[in-house]
Amino acid sequence: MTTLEIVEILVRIAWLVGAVGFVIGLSRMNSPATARNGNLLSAGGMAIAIAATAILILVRQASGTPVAGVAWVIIVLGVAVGGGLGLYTARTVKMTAMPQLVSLFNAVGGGAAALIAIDDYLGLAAGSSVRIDTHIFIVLDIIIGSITFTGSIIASGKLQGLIPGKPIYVPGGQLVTLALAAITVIAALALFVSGTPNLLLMVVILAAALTFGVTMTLPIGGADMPVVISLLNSFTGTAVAMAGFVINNPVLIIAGALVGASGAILTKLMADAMNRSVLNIMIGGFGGGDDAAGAVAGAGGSVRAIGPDDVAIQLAYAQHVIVVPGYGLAVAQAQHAVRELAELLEDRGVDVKYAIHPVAGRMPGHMNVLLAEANVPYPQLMEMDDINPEFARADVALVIGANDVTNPAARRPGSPVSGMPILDVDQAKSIVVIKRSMGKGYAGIDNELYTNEKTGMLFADAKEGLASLIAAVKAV
Amino acid sequence: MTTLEIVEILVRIAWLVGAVGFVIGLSRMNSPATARNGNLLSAGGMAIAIAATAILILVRQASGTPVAGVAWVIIVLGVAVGGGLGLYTARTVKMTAMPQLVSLFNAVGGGAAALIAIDDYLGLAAGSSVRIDTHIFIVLDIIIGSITFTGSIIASGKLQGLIPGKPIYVPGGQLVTLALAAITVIAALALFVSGTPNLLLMVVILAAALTFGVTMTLPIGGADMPVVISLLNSFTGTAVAMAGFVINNPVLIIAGALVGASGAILTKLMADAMNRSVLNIMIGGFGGGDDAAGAVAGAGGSVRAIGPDDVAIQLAYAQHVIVVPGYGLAVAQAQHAVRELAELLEDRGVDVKYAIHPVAGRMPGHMNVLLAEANVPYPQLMEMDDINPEFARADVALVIGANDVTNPAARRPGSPVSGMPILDVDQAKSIVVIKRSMGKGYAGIDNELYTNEKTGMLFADAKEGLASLIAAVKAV
Amino acid sequence: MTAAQLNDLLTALTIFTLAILVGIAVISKVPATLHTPLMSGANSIHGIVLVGAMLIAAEATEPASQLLSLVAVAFATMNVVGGYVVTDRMLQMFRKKPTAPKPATDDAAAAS
Amino acid sequence: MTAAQLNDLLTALTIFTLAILVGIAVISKVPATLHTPLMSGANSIHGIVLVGAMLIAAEATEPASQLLSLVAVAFATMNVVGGYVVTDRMLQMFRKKPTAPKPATDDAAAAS
Ligand SMILES: NC(=O)c1ccc[n+]([C@@H]2O[C@H](COP(=O)([O-])OP(=O)(O)OC[C@H]3O[C@@H](n4cnc5c(N)ncnc54)[C@H](OP(=O)(O)O)[C@@H]3O)[C@@H](O)[C@H]2O)c1
Ligand SMILES: NC(=O)c1ccc[n+]([C@@H]2O[C@H](COP(=O)([O-])OP(=O)(O)OC[C@H]3O[C@@H](n4cnc5c(N)ncnc54)[C@H](OP(=O)(O)O)[C@@H]3O)[C@@H](O)[C@H]2O)c1
Repeated sequence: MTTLEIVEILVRIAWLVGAVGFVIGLSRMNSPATARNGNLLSAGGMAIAIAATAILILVRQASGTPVAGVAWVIIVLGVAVGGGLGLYTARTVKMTAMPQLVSLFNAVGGGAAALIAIDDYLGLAAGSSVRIDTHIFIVLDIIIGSITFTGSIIASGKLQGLIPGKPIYVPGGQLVTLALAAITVIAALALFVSGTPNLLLMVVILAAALTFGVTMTLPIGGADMPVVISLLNSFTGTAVAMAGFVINNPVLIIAGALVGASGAILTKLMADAMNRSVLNIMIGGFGGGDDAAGAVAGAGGSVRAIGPDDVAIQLAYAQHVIVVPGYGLAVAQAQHAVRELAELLEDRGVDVKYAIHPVAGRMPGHMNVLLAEANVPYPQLMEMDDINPEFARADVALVIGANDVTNPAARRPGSPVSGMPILDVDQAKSIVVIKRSMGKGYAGIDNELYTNEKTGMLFADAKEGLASLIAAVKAV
Repeated sequence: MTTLEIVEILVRIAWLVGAVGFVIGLSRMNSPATARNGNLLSAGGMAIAIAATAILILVRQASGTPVAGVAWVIIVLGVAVGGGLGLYTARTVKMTAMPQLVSLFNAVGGGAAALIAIDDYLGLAAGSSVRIDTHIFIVLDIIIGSITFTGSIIASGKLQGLIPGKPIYVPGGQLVTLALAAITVIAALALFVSGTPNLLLMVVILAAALTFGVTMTLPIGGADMPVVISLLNSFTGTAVAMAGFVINNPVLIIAGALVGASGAILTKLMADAMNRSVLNIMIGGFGGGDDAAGAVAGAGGSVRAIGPDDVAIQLAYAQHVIVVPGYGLAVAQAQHAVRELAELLEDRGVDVKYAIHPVAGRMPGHMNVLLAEANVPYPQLMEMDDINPEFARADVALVIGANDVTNPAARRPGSPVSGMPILDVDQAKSIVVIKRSMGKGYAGIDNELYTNEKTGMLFADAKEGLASLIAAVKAV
Repeated sequence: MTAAQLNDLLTALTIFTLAILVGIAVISKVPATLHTPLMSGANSIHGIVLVGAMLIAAEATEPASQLLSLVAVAFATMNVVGGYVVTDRMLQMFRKKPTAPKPATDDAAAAS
Repeated sequence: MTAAQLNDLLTALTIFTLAILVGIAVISKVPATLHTPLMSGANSIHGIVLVGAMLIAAEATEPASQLLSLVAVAFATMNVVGGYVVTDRMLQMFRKKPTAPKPATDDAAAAS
């Protein structure tokens, strides 16, 4: 065997090793304890795969396989620019802006996959006959890649606020979207049938797909964007796999399929967590106006229901937790349960405090009395004015059966609670509310805190909810 | 393309479909709700794969590829005999004997894998040169397959009681085992180096591997057999994958690797459940002679026999009763009787729970299966970790045909059960044990629980003992 | 060993590796109650070796390999049929229990 | 399309299928808190497209495809580098907290 042949083999092995790294890394990202290490593992696999590719190209040059002289210029330049941009943005972005950045990275990934197919297609001699499967893979790669490219950019823009988050309806947008889909499919079929390269048709497909990505994403409300991004992420994986088929490269196929599948599963999990269905969200995207309407209602944004296990994880890995007890805690007689939970968390090194609003409950000092009865250590009970500055530092604010005393509407005139000093719960990094329903409080008004995107609603009776939390935290 | 070529393609697709069926089926077997359906799914995949193979052979014959005339006789005869045996034994085996039957099926599976490699090896023209990788796969297939074959038979025999369950030590057995391993390796290396077929060396390898399977398994205590069987099951998977490499068949490679890997994981889970380490078990197999020693510990002390009426009084006026079922309950088929007694007591306001030890009985989940069969309400079945704290509050612990899983000796080192987590029966205020005699349990050691002064022994067959108890309780 | 052969081998090894990853990932934390059925289920799957046995039987011309393949087919079939049947029997026990004990359950249990 | 070509295609599809199965099996029930990091992690993985981009760049002779491959390489690298870095930043949040909140932790949090 020639050196080149040997190297080709070794490189394939290195690619396989990289792929295994991706799988193990991804599986370790399922639980908080191992997640970070998993990401590093996956990065290691990536490094191996890329290094091996560079070596492969070098050896090919050495063994005289014609390699364009500018190749290295292109690669080095591209890596420098792309890497620089990626590193800078990733380093400097604000925590709250990370999702839209991920969406951008996803866009360029999809774009790259599409470009590979385009380049390959340009390489086909005009008039030559193209194998049907080659044609299919190229077209799929271009379509999916393009949709992801524009779709992800729109999604990112919506989250960033550059594009209004609320659903945008182009007049007859729904028809446009469907028309585009039709065009794409027809053009694709025409290509397959002809069986020869046809630039014009390909341009049509490209243009249609790019536009489709826009019209598909625009009408979807900002609250649903995380799910959309996850879906597009899964798309990119598929596009990359297609690119793997096009240039017949196993590692692209494996890694692409891996992301395509796991991304799809993840998308479903996300949608479930927001108790929405993926189809629902996308169909909504195709003009289900009522859906979007609902999202806007209740002072914008939809309510996110959350399960005990998720809350348990948040609490267990938090540094500062502030418990906000309200009337609901009293009715449910959950004061002992809440103390038990707090002790559990403290054993894990979490710092727990109670925010006591003067008029929480139904009588002055209701909460102090209640919690004292449950032997909550006094130093942990903080009066409103003392605790309010601390919410900004709190990882989780756990609101239990409190409503009016947390209602930001009080800061604005014109509401029944206006002017009432409130606990600045909405300052916390993350908010969890335990109550039985969206039922109103004493003042009988909606509470926009519950529709804050930082808020997760754990719908349960205070006592039962806390019981499940205690169990879940023990299980963490 | 010729018909044959097309069919070959279609068959490969069918095989892939079958493999997917295995994966989905296996994943559905992770939870009780979907398990049965998962098994059927997997069986469906198997049916598809086999049917496709039959068709392939037919078409090959049709298109004149030389196929031995007797081929179909062999296949039909083999399927008839093997299928008949499998169906009959699987249908008629007693539930408690299932593990050893599974072990038998595993043995023949491994045997078949080895036979494929042997047949292939016989096919190699003498003096011809054999590619190193071919040689490696053939040898690995033969070695692993043979070890599984004999090893599984021994394991089955031990569980069936045909071979004494307790560790058997051949004089210098450890040395023999190591010698065999050495021989196998050396012979294998010799083969690889020579690079030509060598029947003699292959026979040596075969014989050594077969014997190794025996000497490896004999010294392992019967209590560890489920783990050993699971390990050998994973071996068979690997052997089948090797066979796939030998005859270059993808579905064998995929399914084999699938079982090899999942089997390994499962083995670890099982060992954890009996808190043993797999290595520990196998090394123990390599001459952990001290095992039997600690058995004597804690013997002696006087035994207090007790009559049904006294027990009935205790139970009838108790507040909390914990029933501890064991292997004896299973042999006596007393599950219905125990439920009847429990219901009787509950009518009298006694709170009855069942303490389920993960390895009580002779197969994991044995007790759950048994009591579920008797329709004991699920909520009353408590896993070991949940119930252990409650023994201290129990007025009476009623031990029925359980021994090792209650043996306090497990808390001390130096006994065969050392380190096995046990039910803290000795914490109960009063203890009643129903068993026929002072006979030993699986681990073959005395149980100091029986000589505890809190303990009363009701010597009877589990079923009869319970019957008399029921009568007595009614009479109270 | 030519580069082409090596490449084919590598492809086979890739498939092997991926199948192993599937096998690892597919077993999540199973309740101890399901260990035996799961083991038995996996055990039936490697009965796929029957496919191999059939294929060598189809090629068997020598009496020797005819005998070998006969045994192989019989063994493999026993693995397949017995394996699936016994697994199914085990799993019957896990049927969701009706809140009120249905006689059906008892019958099934007795039958098994 | 010859049988040989079809066989190669089928092999590729087999690998594709197995990889999909791995992808499905590898995601167990993840706590919602990890959804975003996990998405971001998967997002970095498809940056593997960089390998493809490099390979076409190495073949690029036409100005057109030189331009295309330059953009492709830049895009892919951005996906890889940015993806892993941002994911790591997200995951710093999940570092097991010291029993006594160390200022170090706060700094890290602040820094990120
Ligand atoms: N402290 C005083 O001296 C005093 C006296 C009179 C009036 N007030 C007024 O009372 C209010 C006190 O504010 P607050 O936030 O403490 O209470 P709140 O605003 O009255 O809201 C209590 C919330 O708890 C939930 N809840 C009720 N039962 C529950 C249960 N068993 N488990 C879980 N959640 C339950 C209810 O929502 P769901 O139905 O959805 O569960 C309700 O929205 C203020 O408006 C204050 O002006 C106070
Ligand atoms: N679950 C698994 O996966 C598994 C698998 C293999 C081995 N094992 C091992 O099996 C053991 C299980 O412990 P165990 O306590 O359940 O059972 P055990 O330790 O084997 O003890 C069973 C006891 O039941 C009594 N017995 C037998 N027939 C009886 C009858 N008809 N009526 C009443 N009593 C009868 C016997 O004493 P008499 O003869 O005096 O009546 C014997 O001492 C453990 O050592 C475990 O490691 C478990």
